[in-house]
Amino acid sequence: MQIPAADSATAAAVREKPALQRGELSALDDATLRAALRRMHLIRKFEEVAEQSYMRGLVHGTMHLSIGQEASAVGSTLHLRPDDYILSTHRGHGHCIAKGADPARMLAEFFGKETGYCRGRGGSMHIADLTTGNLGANGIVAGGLPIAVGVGMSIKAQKQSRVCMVFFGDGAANEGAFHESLNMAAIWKLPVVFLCENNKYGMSMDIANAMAVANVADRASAYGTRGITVDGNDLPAVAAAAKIAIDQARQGDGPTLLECKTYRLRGHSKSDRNLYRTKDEIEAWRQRDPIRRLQDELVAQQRIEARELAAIEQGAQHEIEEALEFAKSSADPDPAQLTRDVYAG
Amino acid sequence: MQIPAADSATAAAVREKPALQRGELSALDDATLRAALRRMHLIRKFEEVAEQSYMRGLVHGTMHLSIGQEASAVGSTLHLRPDDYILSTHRGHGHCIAKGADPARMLAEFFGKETGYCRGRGGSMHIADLTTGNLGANGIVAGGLPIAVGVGMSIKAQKQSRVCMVFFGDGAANEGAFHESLNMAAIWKLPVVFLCENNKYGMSMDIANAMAVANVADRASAYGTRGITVDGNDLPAVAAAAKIAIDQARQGDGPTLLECKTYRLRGHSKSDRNLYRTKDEIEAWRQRDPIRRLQDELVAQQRIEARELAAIEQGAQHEIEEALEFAKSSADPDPAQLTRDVYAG
Amino acid sequence: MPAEVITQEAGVRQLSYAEAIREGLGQAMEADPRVFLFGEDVGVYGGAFGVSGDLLRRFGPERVIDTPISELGLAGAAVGAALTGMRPVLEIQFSDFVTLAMEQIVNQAAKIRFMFGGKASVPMVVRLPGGSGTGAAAQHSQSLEAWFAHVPGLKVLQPSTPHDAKGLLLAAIDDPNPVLIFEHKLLYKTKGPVPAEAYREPIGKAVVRRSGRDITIVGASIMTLRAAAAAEKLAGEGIGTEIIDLRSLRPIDFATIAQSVRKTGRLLIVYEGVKTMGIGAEIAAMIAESDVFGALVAPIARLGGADSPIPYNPSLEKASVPQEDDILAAARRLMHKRKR
Amino acid sequence: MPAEVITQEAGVRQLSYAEAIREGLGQAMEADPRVFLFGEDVGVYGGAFGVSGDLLRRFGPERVIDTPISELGLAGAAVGAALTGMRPVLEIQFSDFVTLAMEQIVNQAAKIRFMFGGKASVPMVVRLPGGSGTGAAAQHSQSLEAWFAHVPGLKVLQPSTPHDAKGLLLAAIDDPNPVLIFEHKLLYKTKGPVPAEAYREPIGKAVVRRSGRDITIVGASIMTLRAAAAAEKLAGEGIGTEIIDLRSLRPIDFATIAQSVRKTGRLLIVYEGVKTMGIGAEIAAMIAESDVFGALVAPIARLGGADSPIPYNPSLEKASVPQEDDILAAARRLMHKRKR
Ligand SMILES: Cc1ncc(C[n+]2csc(CCOP(=O)(O)OP(=O)(O)O)c2C)c(N)n1
Ligand SMILES: Cc1ncc(C[n+]2csc(CCOP(=O)(O)OP(=O)(O)O)c2C)c(N)n1
Ligand SMILES: [Mg+2]
Ligand SMILES: [Mg+2]
Repeated sequence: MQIPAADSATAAAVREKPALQRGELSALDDATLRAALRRMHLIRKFEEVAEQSYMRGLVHGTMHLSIGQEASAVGSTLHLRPDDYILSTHRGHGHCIAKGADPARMLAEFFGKETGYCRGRGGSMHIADLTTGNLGANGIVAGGLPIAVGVGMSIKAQKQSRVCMVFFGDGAANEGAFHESLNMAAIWKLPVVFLCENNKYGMSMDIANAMAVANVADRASAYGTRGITVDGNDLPAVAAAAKIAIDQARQGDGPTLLECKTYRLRGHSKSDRNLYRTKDEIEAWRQRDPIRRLQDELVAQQRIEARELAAIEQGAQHEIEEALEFAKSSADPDPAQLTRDVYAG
Repeated sequence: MQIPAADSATAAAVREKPALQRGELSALDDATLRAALRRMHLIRKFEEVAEQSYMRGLVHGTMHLSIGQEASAVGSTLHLRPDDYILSTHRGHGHCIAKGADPARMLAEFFGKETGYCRGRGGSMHIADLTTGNLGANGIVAGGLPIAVGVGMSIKAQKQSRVCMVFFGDGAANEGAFHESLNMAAIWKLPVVFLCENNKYGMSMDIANAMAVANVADRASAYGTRGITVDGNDLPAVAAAAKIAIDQARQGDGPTLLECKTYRLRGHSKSDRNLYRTKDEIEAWRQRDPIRRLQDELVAQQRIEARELAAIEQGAQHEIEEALEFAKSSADPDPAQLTRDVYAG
Repeated sequence: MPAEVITQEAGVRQLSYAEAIREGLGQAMEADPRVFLFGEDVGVYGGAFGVSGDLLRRFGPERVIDTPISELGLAGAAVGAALTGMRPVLEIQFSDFVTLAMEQIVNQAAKIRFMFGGKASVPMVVRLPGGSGTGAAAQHSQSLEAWFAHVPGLKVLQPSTPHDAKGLLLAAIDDPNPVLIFEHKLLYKTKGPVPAEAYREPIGKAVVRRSGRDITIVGASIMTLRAAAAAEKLAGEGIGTEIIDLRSLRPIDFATIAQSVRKTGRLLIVYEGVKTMGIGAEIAAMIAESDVFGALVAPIARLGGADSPIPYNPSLEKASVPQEDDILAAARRLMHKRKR
Repeated sequence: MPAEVITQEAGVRQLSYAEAIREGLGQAMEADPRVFLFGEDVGVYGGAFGVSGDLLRRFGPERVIDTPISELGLAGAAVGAALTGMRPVLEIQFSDFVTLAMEQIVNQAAKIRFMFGGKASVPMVVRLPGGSGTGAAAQHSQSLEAWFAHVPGLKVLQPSTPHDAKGLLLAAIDDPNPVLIFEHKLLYKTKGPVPAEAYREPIGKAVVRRSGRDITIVGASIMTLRAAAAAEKLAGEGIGTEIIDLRSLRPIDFATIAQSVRKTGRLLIVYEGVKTMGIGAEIAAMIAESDVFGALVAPIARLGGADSPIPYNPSLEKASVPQEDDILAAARRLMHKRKR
């Protein structure tokens, strides 16, 4: 993934269609956009397969799908470098794939297999892929935020030029952990991006009832740091906002609270009966599906041809099908090794 | 304690010296001012006696003195009603006396006696006096804030017209409990006044290093509620600001984050060597001693005569001396009753 | 209580564990305006495990209160409400999240009465769905009840049947002290007879679920069900098992345990929490330091959770906490042991 | 290390417990740039109990970091730093405040390695001043170490001497796992011989502080000092006391305890935490379920904290945790007991 400013293809694109294209889109070159689109499809298809597997009783436990939130996961991480860190949430498949994890090993984890990222110990809510800088999903709402502070301290102490992006939801913004973490990151100017995916609900509580401010990012002022709110279903917009936050973090300008307003099209988890929202609301957001939106814009702006779109989607479909085969055919862990990895050393 | 607006004596005072007196002062009638001054003296002398007793080895443990912060304790509670609640802190002697507790029973508690407010079980950090609505000091920084939320819910559920004022320090404003409590009080419009005594330091950390905003009250905006910062060493100003907050809480307009900027003239506790601040700074704040300031203003404004001041101070002195006798001469608790009050019922 | 959830079996009204709790909550709220339920998603969602169900509809949003995700704040809110005349019932969505609320529960709720010299009380109830077996992995499957049994000022309950789930809840709401109720997620759908009226089960009293001469198995919550299944098989082998359902971990009913062990001479303690420092440690220690010590004909046996977090994979997960077969095997082993 | 704090006694260098910890911290920071100390008031104030002292001056504000009052955040920060190559040492000002940090310690630090399938480690150290005896009352005097002994993934230490305070700290900093060290506030000023070099004491190994034939007393931290004083008096009565200093509560060195009890046949466990569910419960249970059971000539005895919060009044406070006289009395009682 390249940083567009330093990229001549982007410059060319900007030259070609200056009148039509908004800056957020023209800032991204074709290769980057194709890769982003592919990742959004990968996430969507990964979760659809996960959902089906769950429905068919092939996996147990629970899962939290981010279908409808793909632009926020992919857009926010688009300008991260491979060695930058992320910390993710219970709704973390998207972040994980966006940061470069292999969907096959993720699905294997979902199936509880020894080939999974956590050797079947963690499951959907705890996937981590240290090789791509993914320090793990988290089952505890706001659990990743204090950890991000430590990662930021670590980056600073080691004089690295890395950045840590920590994801969390609107509901998480009412946890004490949010407050303590934002404050420490701000006073120490840590290289952390606090990425709030505001999908309007906690599990069932409307953010309008859970906090008395309109935007989560409004809270940045309480820490003397930057807050940005962006349309989280608009990939180029998310990428542009994230780029600012990432660059500032990397330059030593401290944290940003970046809020992506988005929506989860599925229920909170398997047990959700959607009692807290209307069908109309869900439908309205379905119309703003981030994948379709990006595709439509790319075609309208002649950045990509319609038949290429199909190829990208099929490529993703194929990868996920293979991933499913891998997951299914992998071996279960050995119960005799239950306590093997409790302690290191 | 009367609410000045409804008081004709005040109105008379306002008429008499309109050009000289600022509104915050003229809003307080003479009786109220005398009572407030007496309480400030009581607090000061209580703590001086506590300190001496400690130095002489008459009491063990630790203590946190609020010498220099008396205006904030007395001013903020001046317009509370007897049945309003307060929740206090480790530095809570002032709040306790201001809300009407008997210094003799407080000192007895400090001496660990059976006649103390907590029968010697709690000590300086846990004095509570339920008869005056004092729900207790707290040894945990920010420990009272979540409790205040529940008190607010309780007042609302019981359709009472009470208010709960919860005290905390600048350091406490970085605890997660602060965030969760402010948020809940705001969304539910609870009758709570969050009274921050910003004395510039936690135990040793300068607020300038501990948070990146200039005022604790700046954080109110993160909860969509009111924030007020006031000179905490100026009793009439504190009382006026608190009156607004109390009235709004009582009227169902929800919480206010009211910050009193003040200073503790003593160290954090007995072990403090004042390494984190300068003698000059302490001296500069000594010049702003809230008791002397109020006295000077009252004399200058001819609201009180100088010799009356001496009488008020002597009265307080006398009361504390008697309190000390009471505390010293009271009996110790019986160790055989150690576990008696662990459970109710 | 919607009609469809009430089924009839052998003439006794059967309710699920979740329904029994809901019925108890409803009756408490009907009888006492001071009682209210609050917590994350207890309202419109009906609770993460469906326990509160239709209570919001019945009692309205002032008594069934959806809250932000703020566990520490919520626990503190319960303390404040309890201190000033209310009877709050707080649901912590998964017991694992109580790790965020320890300060208010342990430093405030448990200690306030004592610290204030007996002049206040904190009558609050915290409901905590706990336990493993749902594939929810390490941060959503813990059994942390033993921690609270270490804290003077608290009471700690672990009901195993719908009957006790309701009766202990109502007793907890009446109790003037902070009471924590650890409910087991796998039990929510189990059914059993539940009287329709509002009844109380005594806090601090164990019950003998099955009588037997040869071996005493002490457990609580779901472990008593697994022990009962194992006991059936042991009976087929001619072994008489006495099963004691603790119900309360603090206070603990030592007399009932002692009486049984005096009779059988053999004690197996089964619990889902991590074996080390789990509740079985305390029970074993109480026996080992008492007169009953001399009545033992074999060493005490404990069967507890593995020394690991709860894993996600289903077979690993099963292997990490005592199952019926493990209890059976442990009981058999114990029958073959003698004091040396 | 400033010269004035080093005193010479009988030719051996004596340091206080606090000085020994400070020396260990300094040596670890000198040897390894990954090590840093952080916490509330550890910098310019020198630590609430003076443990960090001059470390800020020596290592600067990037390695001795004063923090806001945010215990949960701090524990999480330790996790994040440890996960990404650092070796954080966090001071929780009073161990009581760990109640605010349980989530990060228990759900994150302890479980991350396991949840990630063994692919990460969290080498962090948390120092927690604990215990009663300073008149600081119920929220500043607790002994909560037993909770953490219940948590797989953690290690839990309780040094009793300056020597061990330093040696165990250095071992903890080397250890690739999260290690909690409960330091006792009353011990900070106690002195003892401490080698000048950077040495390690093994984690998980108890030591026999005194040999004796008649009775085994197991303790940790300050209780081993009180037990030692009691043992002197018992010796005068012709009773030979063997004192085992646990040093580590997780893992626990059962072999050393077992060996001693096999010899003496009598076991008294002394600990400051609340008796119920305190560490003595686990030790008693381990013995009661092992072969050693048969070697006991009397019931096991536990002497732990009272079933109450720690009170403020000095005589109540003393009465609430085991003192030398209580140990003496318990040992004498045990010597007169026989298995029935
Ligand atoms: C500390 C904690 N409290 C509660 C939960 C249960 N829970 C899981 S997800 C969730 C809602 C989270 O809302 P939000 O942060 O907005 O994330 P979203 O699910 O919308 O992505 C809740 C209450 C939890 N996992 N951790
Ligand atoms: C949760 C918690 N953390 C730390 C402490 C130790 N401590 C007691 S007072 C104090 C400073 C508090 O600062 P502030 O809130 O500003 O109150 P002040 O002492 O200045 O009145 C600290 C760190 C505590 N008692 N509780
Ligand atoms: Mg959300
Ligand atoms: Mg302060």
